[in-house]
Amino acid sequence: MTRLHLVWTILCLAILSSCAGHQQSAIDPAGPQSGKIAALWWGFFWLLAVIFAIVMAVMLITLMRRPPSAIENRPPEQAESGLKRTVTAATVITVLLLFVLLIVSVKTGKATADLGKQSSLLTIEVTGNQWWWQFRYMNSDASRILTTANEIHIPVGQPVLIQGRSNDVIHSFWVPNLQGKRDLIPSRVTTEYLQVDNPGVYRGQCSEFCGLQHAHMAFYVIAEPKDKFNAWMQAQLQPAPAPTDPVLEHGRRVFLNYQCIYCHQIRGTTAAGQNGPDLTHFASRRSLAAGVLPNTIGNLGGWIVNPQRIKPGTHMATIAVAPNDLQPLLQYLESLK
Amino acid sequence: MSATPDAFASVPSEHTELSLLENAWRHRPGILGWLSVTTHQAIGMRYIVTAFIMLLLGGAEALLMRTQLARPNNTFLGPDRYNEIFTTHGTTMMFLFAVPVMEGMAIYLIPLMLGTRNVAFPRLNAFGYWLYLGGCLFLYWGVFTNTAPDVGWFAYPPLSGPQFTPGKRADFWAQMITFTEVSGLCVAAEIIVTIFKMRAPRMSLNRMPLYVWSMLVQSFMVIFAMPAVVIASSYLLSDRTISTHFVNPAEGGDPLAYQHIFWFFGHPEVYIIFIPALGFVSSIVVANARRAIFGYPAMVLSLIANGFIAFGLWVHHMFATGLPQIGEAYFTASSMMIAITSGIQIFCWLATLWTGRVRRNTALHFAYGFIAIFVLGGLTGVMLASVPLDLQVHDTYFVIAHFHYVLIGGALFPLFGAFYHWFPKMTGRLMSEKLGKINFWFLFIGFNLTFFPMHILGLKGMPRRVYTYPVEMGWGPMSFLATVGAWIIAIGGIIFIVNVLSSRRSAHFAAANPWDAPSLEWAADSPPANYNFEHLPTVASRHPLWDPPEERAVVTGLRNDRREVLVTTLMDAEPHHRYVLPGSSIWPFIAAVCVSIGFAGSVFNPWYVIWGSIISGLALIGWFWPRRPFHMEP
Amino acid sequence: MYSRCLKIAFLTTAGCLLLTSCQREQRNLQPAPTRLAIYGDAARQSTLRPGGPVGREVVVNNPYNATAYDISEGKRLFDWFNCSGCHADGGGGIGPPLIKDHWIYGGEPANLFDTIVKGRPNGMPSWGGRIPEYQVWQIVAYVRSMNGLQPTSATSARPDTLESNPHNLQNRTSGVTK
Amino acid sequence: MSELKTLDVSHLPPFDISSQAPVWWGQLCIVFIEGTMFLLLIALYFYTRLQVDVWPPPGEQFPHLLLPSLALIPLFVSAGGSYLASEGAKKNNRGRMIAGMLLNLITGGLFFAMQIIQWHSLNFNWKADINGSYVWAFLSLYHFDLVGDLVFTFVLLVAVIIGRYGEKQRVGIHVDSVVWYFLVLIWIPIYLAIYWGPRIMES
Repeated sequence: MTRLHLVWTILCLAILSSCAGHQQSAIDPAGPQSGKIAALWWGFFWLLAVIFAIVMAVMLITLMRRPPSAIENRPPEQAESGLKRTVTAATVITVLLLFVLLIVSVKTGKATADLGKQSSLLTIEVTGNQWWWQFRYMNSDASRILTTANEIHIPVGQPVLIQGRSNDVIHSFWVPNLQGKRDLIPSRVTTEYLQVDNPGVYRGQCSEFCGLQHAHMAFYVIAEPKDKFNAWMQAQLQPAPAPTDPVLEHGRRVFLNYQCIYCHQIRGTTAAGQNGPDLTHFASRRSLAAGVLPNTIGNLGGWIVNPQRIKPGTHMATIAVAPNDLQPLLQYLESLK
Repeated sequence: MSATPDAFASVPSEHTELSLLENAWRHRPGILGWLSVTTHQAIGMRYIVTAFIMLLLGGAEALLMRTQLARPNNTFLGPDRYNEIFTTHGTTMMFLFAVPVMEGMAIYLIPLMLGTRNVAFPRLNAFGYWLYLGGCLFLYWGVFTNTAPDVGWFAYPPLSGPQFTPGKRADFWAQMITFTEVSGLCVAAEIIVTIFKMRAPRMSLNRMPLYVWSMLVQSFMVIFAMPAVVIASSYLLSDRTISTHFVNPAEGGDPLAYQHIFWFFGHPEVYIIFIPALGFVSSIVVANARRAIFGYPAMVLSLIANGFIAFGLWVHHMFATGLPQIGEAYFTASSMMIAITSGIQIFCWLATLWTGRVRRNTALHFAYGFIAIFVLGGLTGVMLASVPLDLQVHDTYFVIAHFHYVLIGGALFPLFGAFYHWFPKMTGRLMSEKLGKINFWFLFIGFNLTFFPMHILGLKGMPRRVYTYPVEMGWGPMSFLATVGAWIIAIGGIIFIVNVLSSRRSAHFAAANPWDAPSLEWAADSPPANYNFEHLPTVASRHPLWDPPEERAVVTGLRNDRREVLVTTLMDAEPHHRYVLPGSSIWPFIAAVCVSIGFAGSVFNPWYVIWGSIISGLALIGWFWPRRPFHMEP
Repeated sequence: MYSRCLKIAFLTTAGCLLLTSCQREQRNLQPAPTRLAIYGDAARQSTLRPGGPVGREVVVNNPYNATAYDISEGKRLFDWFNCSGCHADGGGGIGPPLIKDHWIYGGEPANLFDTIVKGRPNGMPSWGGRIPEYQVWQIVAYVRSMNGLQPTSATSARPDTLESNPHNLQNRTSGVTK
Repeated sequence: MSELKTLDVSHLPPFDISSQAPVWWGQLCIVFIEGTMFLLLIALYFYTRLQVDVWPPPGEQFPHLLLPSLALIPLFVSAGGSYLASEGAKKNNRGRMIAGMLLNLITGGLFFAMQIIQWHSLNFNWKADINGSYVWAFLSLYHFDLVGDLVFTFVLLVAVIIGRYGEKQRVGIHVDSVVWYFLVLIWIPIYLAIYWGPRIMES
């Protein structure tokens, strides 16, 4: 048996070392909450690893040792008393350890759950749809409410309140590097606090099975300093400018004539569809189709012509765009910075 | 292995007594006879074989999933097919393999271990099996007609509701549960009554083998947990067929109500699968350490405590739904508490092995494999009990690794150990130890290669139930490693089948008690006759076959011309009265067919509930209708 | 002999069970792009017409007939394109009710296709060129399912939305009033 | 072969009509199963009730009280009938068995008839909303059990009347009273939940 455990430990170390990638990893925290949880994880891990090692050692010894004498089927009682003491001691230690783990876990839970009761909290309403994310930056002044999709910017170092809703089935909002997950359930609002300390780009993914394209329902959280965030917010609040270039003008007319207007909205044009993502500042987003493809003109073309090949089952319609209309449309969409 | 003198050699009596007994317990010939069998060995074997076929189907689905996930952006399976396969994999393994195989083993072993000749209600036993078979056929009829469920094995609404799952897919899932839970309740009821009322004389409660205790606790859990899934699957079925609003968020229904009622059943369900495995390990350890179990009262109390606590921790499946913190803290505590009862059992087994003369046969290898894997699974379970950690790893591959460690490690390894331990009793032939050890190592290494990397995949943020994943996430290498491991497990499974098939016909015959084990089933011959014991044994201690021969007594005076067993009192098993069991009967099969027609039809047309209950009522009347001779002479 | 014919009987029943529901659960995720075809004067009220006798009436069936996935897609599109704005959930409001026996412009799939694509007087807009053809067929399949003209095993029992008008006959298949 | 000690049981009776009979314990298991299901359903009914602020949802009045309350009387009398039949079965007194079962059937049937009439007074069906779904779930599940048990008693009554009965049937009659007592007792919490629940919650 010892050969096995040698192999096994080498295997573990090899695998553990390979989790250096920081993409979407729960043990690579970038905020106070995920930091506390990661600390709790390593605490649990090492304590329980020690217990595991002890139990395995005892098990191996029971395998290796030669029984001293041919003990009768029913050993005399007093030989048992030594064992009785060790087993009761082991049980008591288990109970104490579990109690310690319980206290530590509940304390961490309280610390990570409610970050702060400031009044002027940045609130983002997350609405899960079947296979994309709608984000709305809430604001007391209705004209400053920003609706965007599949990507949010957050000021560094400031707590953010996430209000979770869903338009259809149960999804789950989860950015492993920042905080634990919170389900989005139709007919109720779930809340969660989020705070980021190190600026950067963090990927999140839906983690409650929500149908055909549950695998392709990702989003990005971009943490940046306060001033860059405010600049981004101002830019996002502006409607799309009327294009001057004739090709872009042609693209804009194509967008308004085809079926796009039934689902998508571009502020500054007459398109005001609510079923699909808001495309006013589409080109400013890093990804396309909820984190599936990088946002390049080639990917956008492939996505518009045949979305079912990229996300089979998606609710994006398959529209036969005439060849001479396609390029201007792509140019126009990529101009919506 | 010195064969002890045959403990219960037949009391010298004329040849006619034995032939009378064999005649009374003989199965009827032909197809009709095969359908009307009511002896517990035959029905137990049918459960085990059918459940094993379901294991192979579930395993095949697992291989398909692993092949699709072997590398990023794979196109081996589309999303629709993948969702169907992962749901059918989960549903088959949980409802059609795990619970039925544990019940099948119990139906086979409990009467033997209690020193009686059949379960308390033989015809109900047959009815339970036919309904279970109906459930398997019903689900796989759906799978092969593109109507396999595709909403996950716990089918959360509103995704599984009428609006977001078109067609009859979720209905097939919900109705299959109706089949298996009714069959599960039948078996649980008869196991409880058999253990309470039909034990060998003087086998008081503190002399019962630990496997019998584990089946008693499991059966009570089935009695109290299965009604919860009756409600959950009926919620879904009535919402999808007669448009009630149980889980319709718009009309006051609540998806969380479904989650609460499902997991109130869901967590006891996984303990229903796991507790019989504790009984298997206890039997294997006692037989192969050749000494009494250490701390028998502690083991029994921890089994019972395990049964109670299992009903108090279901909300740890729902920590991410934003429940109030106080509730979550309570459920963290109760989820951690259950680690204590499992811990005590592990310590007691280790203490038994520490002081025993350990015989390292394949069954004990699986017991060691169980301890190694289950302890790791239990420790990751303690991690999942803590709310902040669970919020990070819930519904990720970390959870998949955890529950495979506690289900494959906790239930499948002891089950394989039990096969190797009781195969000689069931077939009269010993399995090859060499092939057995190869089989163990393939399963052990394949298992760890498959599921240990999943802990790391989970921590690296890979969610559950994704049919593919992007290249840049870095999940490719470990997913491929898991796929390689999965194929190694498959090879291990094939080796097991080869071992079984080659041993059934081998000349390597087994004595009545090849492992010199203490419990009563080793007093019957291998394989046992339909009536198990020619004279029912009595018990003088917790280890009847280890008692000196002069202390053993047998029961005489039962009539041999009809199927008679002894009913004993509950606490001290003093003989109370004789109980005449029904013989072979075709009516359980007819009743099961009528009930199946009612269940299957009600998925397509709600009126089948009425017609189904009418024909089932008629079949039951036919079953209970009094037949000659009415009066039983003493 | 007896067991052999039992096996044959079992196999035939299993075979036909297999075939019945294969088609109903088909999920066609790769629809053909737009190909707008107009189905003649499907809405003609009588056979009187100028010129000679008319050619054979074009009989077209809906490619998405009786497939559960496409009926549920039709339901989603019925809400997304705001058909419910005028027709409510089938009970009618500004527009005529869609759950009825007598259709003003015919209840056959071709008629409904024409109604949607060409539009009708008194306010029914023409969606031709606006909605791809496969989505029009899905809406046609859903509208017919409201009237029980599709197999019940392919239609959903109820939507997850509030029954807007408690006394309307939302869906003929489950259509008992509130 | 040493002479094995023997324990002779030939003097024991081949049957027993009491709570020691295995079938009696089987009925107890049915009682636990059904009891758990109904109590869980009641718990869910109040869980849903507390989530919603207006109960019952608008457009539905409270179920009437008179008829269901009156129906309780025949239900309790039927329990007496079941007791009579089970005692008769114990003492093999055919007359008392028939009388008990007849009383049970008649009063049980009367209760069921009054309940059916009361169903029409509900102005909502199971499709209306969450309240309708729950009330009809309680009513249909409970009455399905009730009718099932009445049919079982009716078959036993016919068997006893035409004389085709023996010890097994007498055990059947005796243990059936366990399930009937349970059905009578479980109706009380269901009755309170459906008929009185909305009124108490309202005030």
